[in-house]
Amino acid sequence: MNARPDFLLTVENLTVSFDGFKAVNGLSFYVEPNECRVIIGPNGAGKTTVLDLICGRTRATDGKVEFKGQDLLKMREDQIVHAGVGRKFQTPTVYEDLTVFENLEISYPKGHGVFGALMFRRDDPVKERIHEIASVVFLDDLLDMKAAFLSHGQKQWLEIGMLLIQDPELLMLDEPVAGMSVAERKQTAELLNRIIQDRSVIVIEHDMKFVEDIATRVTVLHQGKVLSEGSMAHVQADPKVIEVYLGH
Amino acid sequence: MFAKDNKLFSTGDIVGFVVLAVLIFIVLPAGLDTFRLNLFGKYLTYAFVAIGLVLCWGAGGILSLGQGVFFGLGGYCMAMFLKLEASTPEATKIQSTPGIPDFMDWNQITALPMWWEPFNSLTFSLIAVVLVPVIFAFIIGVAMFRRRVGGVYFAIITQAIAAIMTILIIGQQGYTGGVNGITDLRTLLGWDIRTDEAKVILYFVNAVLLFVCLFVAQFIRKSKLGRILIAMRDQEDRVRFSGYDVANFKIFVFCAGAAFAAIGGAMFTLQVGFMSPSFVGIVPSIEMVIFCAVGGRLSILGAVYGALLVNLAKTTFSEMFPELWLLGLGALFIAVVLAFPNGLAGLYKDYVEPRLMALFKKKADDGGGRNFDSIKAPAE
Amino acid sequence: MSDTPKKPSLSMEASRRSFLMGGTALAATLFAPKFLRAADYPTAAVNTTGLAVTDTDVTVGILHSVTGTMAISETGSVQAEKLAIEQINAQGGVLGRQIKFIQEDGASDWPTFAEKAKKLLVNDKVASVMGCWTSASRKAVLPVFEQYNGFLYYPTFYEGLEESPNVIYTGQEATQQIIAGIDWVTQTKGAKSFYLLGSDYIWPRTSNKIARKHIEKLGLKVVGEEYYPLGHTQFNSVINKIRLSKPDVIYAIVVGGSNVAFYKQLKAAGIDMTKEKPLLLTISVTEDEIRGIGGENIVGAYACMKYFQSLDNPNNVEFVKEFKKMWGDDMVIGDVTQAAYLGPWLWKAAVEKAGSFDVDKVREASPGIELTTAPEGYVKVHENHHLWSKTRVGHAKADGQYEVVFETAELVEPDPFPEGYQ
Amino acid sequence: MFADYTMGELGAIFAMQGFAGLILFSVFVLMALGLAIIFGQMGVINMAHGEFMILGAYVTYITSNLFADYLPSLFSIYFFIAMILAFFVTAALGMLVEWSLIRHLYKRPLDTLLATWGLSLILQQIYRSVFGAREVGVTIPDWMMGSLPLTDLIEVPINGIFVMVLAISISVAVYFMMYRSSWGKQVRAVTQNRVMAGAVGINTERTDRLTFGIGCGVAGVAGSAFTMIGSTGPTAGQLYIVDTFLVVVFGGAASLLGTIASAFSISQAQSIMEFFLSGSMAKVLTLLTVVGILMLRPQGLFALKLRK
Repeated sequence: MNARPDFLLTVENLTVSFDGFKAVNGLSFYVEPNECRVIIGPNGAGKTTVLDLICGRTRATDGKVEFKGQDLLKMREDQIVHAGVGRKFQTPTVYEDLTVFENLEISYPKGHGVFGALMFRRDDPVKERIHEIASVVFLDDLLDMKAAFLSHGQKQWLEIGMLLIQDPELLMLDEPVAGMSVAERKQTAELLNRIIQDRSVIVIEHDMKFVEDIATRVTVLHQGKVLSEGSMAHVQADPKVIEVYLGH
Repeated sequence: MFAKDNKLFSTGDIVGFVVLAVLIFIVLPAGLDTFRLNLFGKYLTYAFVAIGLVLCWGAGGILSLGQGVFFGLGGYCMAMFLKLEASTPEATKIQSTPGIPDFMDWNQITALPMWWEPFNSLTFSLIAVVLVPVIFAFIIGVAMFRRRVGGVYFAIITQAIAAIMTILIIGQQGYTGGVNGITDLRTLLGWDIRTDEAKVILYFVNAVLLFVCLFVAQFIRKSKLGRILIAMRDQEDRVRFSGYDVANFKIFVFCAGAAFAAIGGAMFTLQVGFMSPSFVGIVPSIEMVIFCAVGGRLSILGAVYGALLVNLAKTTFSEMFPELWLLGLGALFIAVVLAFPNGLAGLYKDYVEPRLMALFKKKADDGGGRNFDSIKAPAE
Repeated sequence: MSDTPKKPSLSMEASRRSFLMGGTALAATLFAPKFLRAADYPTAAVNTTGLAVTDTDVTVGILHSVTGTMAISETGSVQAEKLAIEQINAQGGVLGRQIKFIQEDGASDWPTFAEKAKKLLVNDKVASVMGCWTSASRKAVLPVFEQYNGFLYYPTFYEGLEESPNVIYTGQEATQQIIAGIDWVTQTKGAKSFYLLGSDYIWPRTSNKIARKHIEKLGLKVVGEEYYPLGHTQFNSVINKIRLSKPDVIYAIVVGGSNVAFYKQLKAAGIDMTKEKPLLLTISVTEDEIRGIGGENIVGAYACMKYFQSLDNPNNVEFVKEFKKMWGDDMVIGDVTQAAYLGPWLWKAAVEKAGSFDVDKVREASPGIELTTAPEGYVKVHENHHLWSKTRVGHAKADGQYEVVFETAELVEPDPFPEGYQ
Repeated sequence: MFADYTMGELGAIFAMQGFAGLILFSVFVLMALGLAIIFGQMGVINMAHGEFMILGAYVTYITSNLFADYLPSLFSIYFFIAMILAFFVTAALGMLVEWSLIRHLYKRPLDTLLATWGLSLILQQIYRSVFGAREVGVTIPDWMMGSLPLTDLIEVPINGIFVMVLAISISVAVYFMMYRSSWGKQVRAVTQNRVMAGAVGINTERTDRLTFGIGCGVAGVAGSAFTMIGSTGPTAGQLYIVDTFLVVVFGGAASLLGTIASAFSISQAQSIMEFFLSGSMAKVLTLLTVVGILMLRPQGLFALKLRK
């Protein structure tokens, strides 16, 4: 298979081994523009590792990851971010010592060099943009609060906001609704539905209801390999999937 | 309220800077004789290092146990210039090769080494004071931070570098003065730096430079870069995935710390009159970390007080109770780490400032509504 | 303290020989102590520069490391200086004034030495200072002494290359300690090849340089020269190199903790120094150091010093007795300790010769000052502020003492800037 | 350099030099084992490691004096008793330190560095007050200070053999404790996940205290052994600290095998360079090489690649 130029993201034959253990083994999949891809799979299937490999957090042993024609495997994390890939971690990862405003400000896509950061001015466009994003992620009233004092769900939102402010073309979300209350979950689903417009998204999620709501296509991973791929209905009907995953 | 501009100085900062300025520029010079003032001048040179450590360690989470190397490099660059000036052919006519520093002559070196030549120029030397340590820090920083060496490993490697540096300086005594260091420095462009008058002037030069460094440090801390440092310390990965090249920021702040330390070293040489490898090694480097820890690793003003207080205590108590002094110093380390991780600045913030604020607030309310920044909770 | 107080004489050129030869009579009994009365020397006259001198007493400084790594070495010097001061006071003091001392701790830190030196001179106005041990500390205080015109008595044998008007060097400069020793080992032991070894800093390097020049002048061979960082504790490699180059003499100037490691490993490697193949000659191990090394580990080595505790003369017998009485029976006295003991006595002699505490006058009076009561025997201050002393070779015994096997017939002239050795 | 020697002599010298390298290796292993447990397993940066070693040396000194005074007939074997005492005394102090100091700092590894540095100053001053500022001479039984002539030319120092045997036996003991005993499993469980280990019923406090104590105890035995080859003074411990940390870090902090491999490579490098270069330069080059390699391979020689 060759990379077709109209794919946003091409992953081919991706492999990583940790001291001989192949967490991801010869994995290939393709993401189209404006697609919402959901990755599911049992624990230890290598879901998070795949995201780590794409965003450069883990170095691949072998294979190819191309984003808009750029070879992501040769790029540093920050270069990958600048290329347009955003990543949210499984546990909410925000700067607890800083305020919500400052958290968003750090993610604002300007002044990312050392001297740029030194000379960065908090001018009106910056403030406006931060307000805008803050209201999208329901934190408009909490801008001056230290992130440490936010609830778990609010931290998740803040992290999503930090990604949105960068306006990435590909957004990768690792279990965005995990650990949320029912009300928060509902709000988050709305939020996600809104933000997955106009961009490609890769989501790792366990909540099947949620998956059904948002997925364009679903990829099922098992032991570091693609077990099945297609629409939700397709994978749900796949006997292999039923055996290893849904059947449990 | 959230739209407030990120001011360089909050009200509390202004109060702190003014109090320190009054102390350093007015109270100390007025209250001390030249001898004691010179001592305080020496203590303040350590404050430069401590300020750098606040940026590197307190804000950036990079603990360097090799700041003595930069302090020393800065000091040696200054000392080399002064030594060349002191080694005129007339002053050194009893040597087999007049006109070169005495320690070279003792080591059968018959001509000034090439790399000493540029230190005949004050301009070059002053640039070298800052640039040599910064380049050295840059090389270490690139090598380490690009490879993502951090935390404990960085601390131990910098410590090894301090050890290597000391052995090298001591071993290459023909070029460095060896274990004695570069001594007997007399004049700066013909101006005798040993007189009382010179000591007072140097004290003020030192104080001004200290405030310049404090302002630069404050600017860095209050810039977005300062917040990125804190973000990096707590969630390095997140910063990376916000699109920052973390290594560059670490290299920058490490170089800045090195530059501060180097300026301190140069001022040390000028005020004390010599430079020796005993300020480069492991022990002084760790002591410098202690100044910073006692003052409060998050506060640049605290760092200055920390350097002053620990050194003052060292001089006073080691005079009175030489036996107890080390016990006291050891206990101080432990107490600071266990009980007051934010040092003096933390104590101030937790106990003194709230009371002051309450006092001010009362007055302000009476006078009609001036507002102060809310008090920040301690970091740990 | 001492009921038979010793006293330096101002002119005893003639009696010196008989005294040294005679040997049996106690020095102090030869000369009745001459008490000077303060009233004869009005304070205003003897102190024109505002030093800490009153009608009844005079203040001096003691400046050594009591804490830090150098405390090990400097303790003996402090003890000797205090003993000397107490003895001088017991026999009437200096110009009828009791000596008080202010002790400061250099804390093994050179700027602290400079700082404390300045405090002693500027704040305390001491009339003189006994102090420093390492060259680095002396280099650090030197500008202070020159700037404020203080007067320092420096006790350690050292590399030379210095001659300050504000310092009296009571230890040997390098040539005094080295040349006679090498001559002795070549003449009496027939040594032809030398292996030079030292800790890596200025004194061993300079000393070995002088040793090498002298060895080469004698037409003999240096087969190796090697330096290890201060504090180094692994010497097996150099011991193998020594075996490989088979020198007649290992010339060792190792100091501090390294010393202990070196001799223990040398012994363990089967190099038995009592067989003198190779012979070991050192200038850095005094009786003080042997306590850490252990006498059994260094037995058979030779040391070249100007003083050994075992020196058999009445002055020394008395000195050792008094020292132990004051500081304890388990004390040992090394070369530097004795040199430190000379400091207060030399100063007293110079002050009384000058009839004044003024530093300029004391300096002027100092050259030519003689001390017949020195434990090492007779010494005399040279124009260059160093001492004329004899050089002696000691043979280490298992009990940690040296047996003196050689001493130069004449006093050796100090030569801090030796022509032809630089 | 070698022109004037017969092959036999050269062979002998190289054999002895190889042996010198092995002794240095053993010294490094002894220095580093205790720290490998404390730093490698527990993550505590114990800057007072050298002072614990010196405590072992002082215990040996006291024991030797006691035997000389009260049991002169058994003097020739006092050393073994001294080493056992050294282990228990330093382990006891270690446990006391863990209880009073270290256990509050497990979440702040860099702060353990400062606190233990303070501890090292306190210990130094206590040694100075109790034993005096001077070095003390520890009398070693005669049979341990000689050398063993293997051939006419090759002589092997007995204390060197002793140190080697000790290094091997302690390594083996530590290996069995850490990797073959249930206690070792507990230690590793605690270091990997403190909360979880506590949850499955491991007494984490006791495990921590014991681990720290044993690490210190091993340091004490090392210090006791080093009285044969080095000096015993209040500040002698500081001489060891840089080397020790480099050995542990270079090996890959969490790996015992790594510590031994790194002790081996550093000691061989240093011993070979010392033979061909001057001592100071050999030291500088060795340190530089180690630092250089650590920059290229920060995780050390033997480190597991982990899935984050």
